[in-house]
Amino acid sequence: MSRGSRPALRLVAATAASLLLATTACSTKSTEASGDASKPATGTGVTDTTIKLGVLTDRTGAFAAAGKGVEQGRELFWRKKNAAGGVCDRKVEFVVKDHGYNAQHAVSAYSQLKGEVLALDELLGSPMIAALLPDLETDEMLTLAVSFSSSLLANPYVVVTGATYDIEMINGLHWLAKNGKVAKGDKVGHILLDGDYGQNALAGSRAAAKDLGLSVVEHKIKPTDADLTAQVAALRKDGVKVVLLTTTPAQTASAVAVAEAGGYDATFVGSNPAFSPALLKSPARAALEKRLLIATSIAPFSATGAGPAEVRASFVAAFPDQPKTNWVMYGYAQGEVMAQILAAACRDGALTRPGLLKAFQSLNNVDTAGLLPPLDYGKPGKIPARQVYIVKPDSSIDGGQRIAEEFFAAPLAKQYQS
Amino acid sequence: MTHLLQLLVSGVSLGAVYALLALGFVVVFRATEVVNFAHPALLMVGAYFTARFRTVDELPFPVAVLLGVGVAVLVALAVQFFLVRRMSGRSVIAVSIMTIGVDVVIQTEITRRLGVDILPMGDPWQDGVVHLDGLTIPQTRIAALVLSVALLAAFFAWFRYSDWGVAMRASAENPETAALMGVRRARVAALAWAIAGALAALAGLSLTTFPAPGLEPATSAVALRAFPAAIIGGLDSTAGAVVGGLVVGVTEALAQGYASELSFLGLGFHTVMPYLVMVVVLLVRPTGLFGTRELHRV
Amino acid sequence: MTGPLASAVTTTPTAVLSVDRVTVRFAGLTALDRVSFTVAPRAIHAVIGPNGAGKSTLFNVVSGAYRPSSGTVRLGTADLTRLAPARIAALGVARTFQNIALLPTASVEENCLLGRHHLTRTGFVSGGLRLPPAWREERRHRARVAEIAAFLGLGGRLDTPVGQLSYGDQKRVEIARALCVEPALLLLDEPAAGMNAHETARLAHLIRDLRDALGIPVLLVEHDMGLVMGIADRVTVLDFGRRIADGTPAQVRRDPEVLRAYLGDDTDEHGPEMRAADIETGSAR
Amino acid sequence: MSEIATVARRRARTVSQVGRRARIVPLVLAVALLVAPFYVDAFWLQIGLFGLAAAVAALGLGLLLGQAGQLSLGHSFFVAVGAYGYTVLAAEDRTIGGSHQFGLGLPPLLAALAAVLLAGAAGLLFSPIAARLRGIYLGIASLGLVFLGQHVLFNAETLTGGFNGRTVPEFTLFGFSFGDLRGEALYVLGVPFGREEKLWYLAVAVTAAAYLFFRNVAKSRPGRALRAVRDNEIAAEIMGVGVARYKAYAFLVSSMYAGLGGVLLALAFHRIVPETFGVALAVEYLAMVVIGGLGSADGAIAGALFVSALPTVLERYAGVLPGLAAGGSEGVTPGVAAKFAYGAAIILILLFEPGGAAAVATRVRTVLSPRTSQ
Repeated sequence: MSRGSRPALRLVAATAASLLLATTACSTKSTEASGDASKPATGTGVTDTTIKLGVLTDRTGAFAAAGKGVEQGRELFWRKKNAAGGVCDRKVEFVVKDHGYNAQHAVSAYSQLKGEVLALDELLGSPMIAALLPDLETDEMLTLAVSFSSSLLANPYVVVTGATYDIEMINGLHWLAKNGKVAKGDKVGHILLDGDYGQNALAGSRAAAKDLGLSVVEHKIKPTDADLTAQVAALRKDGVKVVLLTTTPAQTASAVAVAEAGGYDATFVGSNPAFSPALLKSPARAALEKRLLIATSIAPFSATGAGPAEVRASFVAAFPDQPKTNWVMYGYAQGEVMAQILAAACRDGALTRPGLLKAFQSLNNVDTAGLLPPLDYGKPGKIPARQVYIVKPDSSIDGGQRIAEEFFAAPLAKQYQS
Repeated sequence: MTHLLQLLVSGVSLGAVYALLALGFVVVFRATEVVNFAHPALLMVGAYFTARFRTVDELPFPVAVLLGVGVAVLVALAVQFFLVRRMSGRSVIAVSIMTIGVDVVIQTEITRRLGVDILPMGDPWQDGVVHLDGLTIPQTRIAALVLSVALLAAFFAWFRYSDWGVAMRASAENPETAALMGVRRARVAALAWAIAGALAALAGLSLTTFPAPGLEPATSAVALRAFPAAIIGGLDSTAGAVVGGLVVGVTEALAQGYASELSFLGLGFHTVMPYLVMVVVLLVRPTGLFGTRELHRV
Repeated sequence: MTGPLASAVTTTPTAVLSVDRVTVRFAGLTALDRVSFTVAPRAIHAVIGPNGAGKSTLFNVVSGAYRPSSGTVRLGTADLTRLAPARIAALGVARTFQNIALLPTASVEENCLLGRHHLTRTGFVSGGLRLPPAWREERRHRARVAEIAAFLGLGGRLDTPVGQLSYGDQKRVEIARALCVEPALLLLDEPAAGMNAHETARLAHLIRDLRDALGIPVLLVEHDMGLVMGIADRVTVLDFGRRIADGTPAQVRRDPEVLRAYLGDDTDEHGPEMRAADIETGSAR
Repeated sequence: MSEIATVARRRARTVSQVGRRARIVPLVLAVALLVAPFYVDAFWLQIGLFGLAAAVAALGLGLLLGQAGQLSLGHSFFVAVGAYGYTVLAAEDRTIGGSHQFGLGLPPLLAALAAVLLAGAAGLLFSPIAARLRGIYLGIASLGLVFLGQHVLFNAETLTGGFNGRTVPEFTLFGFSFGDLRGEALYVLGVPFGREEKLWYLAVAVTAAAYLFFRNVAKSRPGRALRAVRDNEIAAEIMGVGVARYKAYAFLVSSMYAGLGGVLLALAFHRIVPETFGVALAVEYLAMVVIGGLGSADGAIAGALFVSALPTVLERYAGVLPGLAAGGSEGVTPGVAAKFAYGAAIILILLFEPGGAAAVATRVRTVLSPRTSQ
């Protein structure tokens, strides 16, 4: 047996080598590489008539709800924009991939996208974003991340559209202080999910607590924790009056409802992903309406103002039966941001990846007509928006969120990490 | 002190639900020697159909529950009849791995049907609570506890005294003799799966009512805790399942409630606690607290 | 000593098995009660007794599967009592199993090579990398396996999966595997079970040939009285875990206690000799 | 006499036919694997990298479950030890944005080897527990490892980077980098060689070595001992196999395979996050070896490629495949279809072909060449 295998090996090696030489002469991949240096100022995914953008979203996994709203918002924006002639005389098209909230699938899909698209119009899911961070930088791939973590800002190619989680918490706590819900010396609770989402919000609550003379009691939980009775009981024991929630919507409902049921008179402030209008159909509705506030830079579905009103009208016309969430507003706003970046790059005459980055960093006041606060991308690595809404759950209106306070930024929020 | 009591109450009521789940595992294991990894799927099926019948078809709650349990039982029976039964004589591990496939398929379908929403259960208790000596206990938890205790009592009474129960015990203890005595193993196995389906559905109901907002895909992750519960008690001990469930429920609640005191172990340690307890128990008793030790013959 | 297997016999001194007051208890039940006997060099030594007499327990004690509550088992001068079964095998105690314990999907050759585990050294690294010592060792031992298999008439079946063999052939593979251990003592656990008269007769020859070729003692548990009385040099009789007789077949055959154990207490018109005939034909089974 | 000779001759002929086929198949395969980077784009290479990384780890589980019969639901834990081990050992010690990330800065080759040993040590540490438990109890105890492991990965931020994970240092071999260097491009025969192309060859080489090692072990003394332990522990012990020791060996070697797979996985990812190494991954490895066929090396690799690549491939061809709904709608999306296929494959294989894909392949081969059948 061993005698037979050696000539075989030699045969394999010889044939392989000769085939290698013979076949690579006509390799399908080699042709592209030749004229790389003298390419005109259009990059991957750009032709004379179209610009291709990539979307890496979650349609089947844990964040499918958010993913769907964002997709609908994007579709509304680009349908209109493309009908009006597109950007830079080109129509914008999308290559959409579903990673199902699995980092491996995201990396695989990305390796396809990177050869086909100019930039990523959407990348959803913290673990997937984290997994792709180094590749985005190597590939110079400008990416609109559906995440509000300020840690992402370290990567120049990641575009955060809105106020970050830490800013949300800073503004939230300051708003409570202004309205007499907390005072110097108080303890505030913070129930947070593991990871970027929770950590970034915690950085904000810690900074605000320091500023306001408060102390923070932390409870870290996992996405699979369904019942927060024990955490709420522990916070109550500690005499906490205000609880910050950087959680999933179901966990928010659990925490608030448990407190209400136990007669625990606390106020809850949620990060923006901590709430979903679907909660208002659950038994927790009354408790949420009574005790929860959300600090968010995304306009609620029913926000007044020109931008939201227009999106609302076109959404109801296009998707009459679909859930009305502020993710639609967000998706639409992302479209606006991407359109402005592309337009700026077009003006500079460089529809390439480096051109896009340069254009992006030149935008210091992106206005989305009230969908998001004004965005300043002129200072790389810095937080782009510092204003938030304070909204209250309200089952009587579309989208389930009523504005309690229009865009504002607390003094600390304005100078935090600036 | 109130804090501790509150945690214990919360832990026991959660533990009772785990006990229902663990009992389902154990019953199936005793009857068919299969570790049913599709148990979380049965839970999802039961809870999903209960919620659907209640909130979409607007049936009265008890009817919706009965129908939901019925669907879970049917699914369990289908798994036993079309899949597990056909694999009789194969290694326990092979059949158990097969149920992983069943779990994947069923859960994918339920998650797909659930879509993006949280499906409320529409139960009559809603967010009602009972105040008791400084403790606050949600009505749903009391209902879950009463339901669990009633089901467990009924099960054990039936298991001990009814002909079927005797048949099941005989079949588990000595299959050959039981067969000679005329116990039809296939029927006993079917019965065990039906019981497991019903228990899982009712546990699912308990896990999705207040303070949980309703059924969501993540609900099934809770069912995984029944694994350590069943193992701690011993996979072939029905009483062990109850003890294991309570141990896991109370451990988890305590680890959560005293999270700040346990922070040196890393935040979120409560999710690891049940498994840690399980490994310790297994090191002392390799077949769980009440499990029978295997005898080896050459 | 001139048989086909003679080349295998190394110069080790012939071992003698001595079982000394061995007691085994399971949860209150005494399976063996102070059982003693010795196996002489080159002896074919049978252990007989009714069902539940403790024969299999005795085998399990000797091969190390059970640890006795008290008493000792010695192979030559080595104390086997506290040794792990694998160590006992390494000392040259090989056995067959009553319910065939072969790897059904593996070939005859593979099954036999398992018997040579303690005689070979190849580990994960040298085996995984096919280092020269590994394949040299493999080749050498495969050759020896082929010899042993040929001796047992399995020469043409080396590559056949054991599961496809007839019951009788599987029994012979069991013996071949035990021989591959190069045993100093061979234990056969009911080798004739399930065989017809013709096969049993062939087996009797085989066992005698083995003893002659290898020069080792054979300890066998057997129900088939014909076989036992025909080939055994010495017989130990167990009943309810106690040794009730020990001696040559002729002595045992006439032992009143043995007769009582096999036929019950009632005396009838048959004389002792008649009962012995019953024993001989195996009707006591 | 002449009859025996005829039989012998016929036997010789069939052996040589089998031998020829056995030579042609790997030859074609080897050529295909070697020229792939010249034809196939980065997407397929990336899928291939994940598939090969999974294959190496699956070989380890195949050894543990298929050869030694020990059930493990904790394989992803050992994969994580390899992946994070390599990352920590090869990365430079540094502080990013206020958080300290520990690193030893070892040469990547050394770090990879050390990571494999580390995973092996983890397996050895677990083996005393494994020795006490059997069957399903062992499986669920090992499931505990996954939860414990993820807890550590999330919390030991200096080592693991916590939730956000760590960037994996590029592999280098004698000064040759397997990573992408910005601004510099390597051209081989006119084809640009980036990260995926270079890593592809590394992964193919490692997988081939892991595969051959597995087959050799299975064919030699330790393999026989493991199978003896699997089929009948007591009989194995009585035939001279130290059962406890071989179980420990099985865990050692299997977790080293997992560690090696983990190193490849880390390189394929470029950045690793704890989320990846959960129960779902452990179950995927189990599915790989079951679908491929327990104990078969070819099967483990085939199963790994199937399970690992299926979702992404279905997603890619969602537009062309009939019956799949577009994403975002309520129908069966590619992601859902992939999960159905994955679950159904486990059920069907176990129900109808316990030998897995390997057994199916054997049967096909037998049908195609009736003369080699008996």
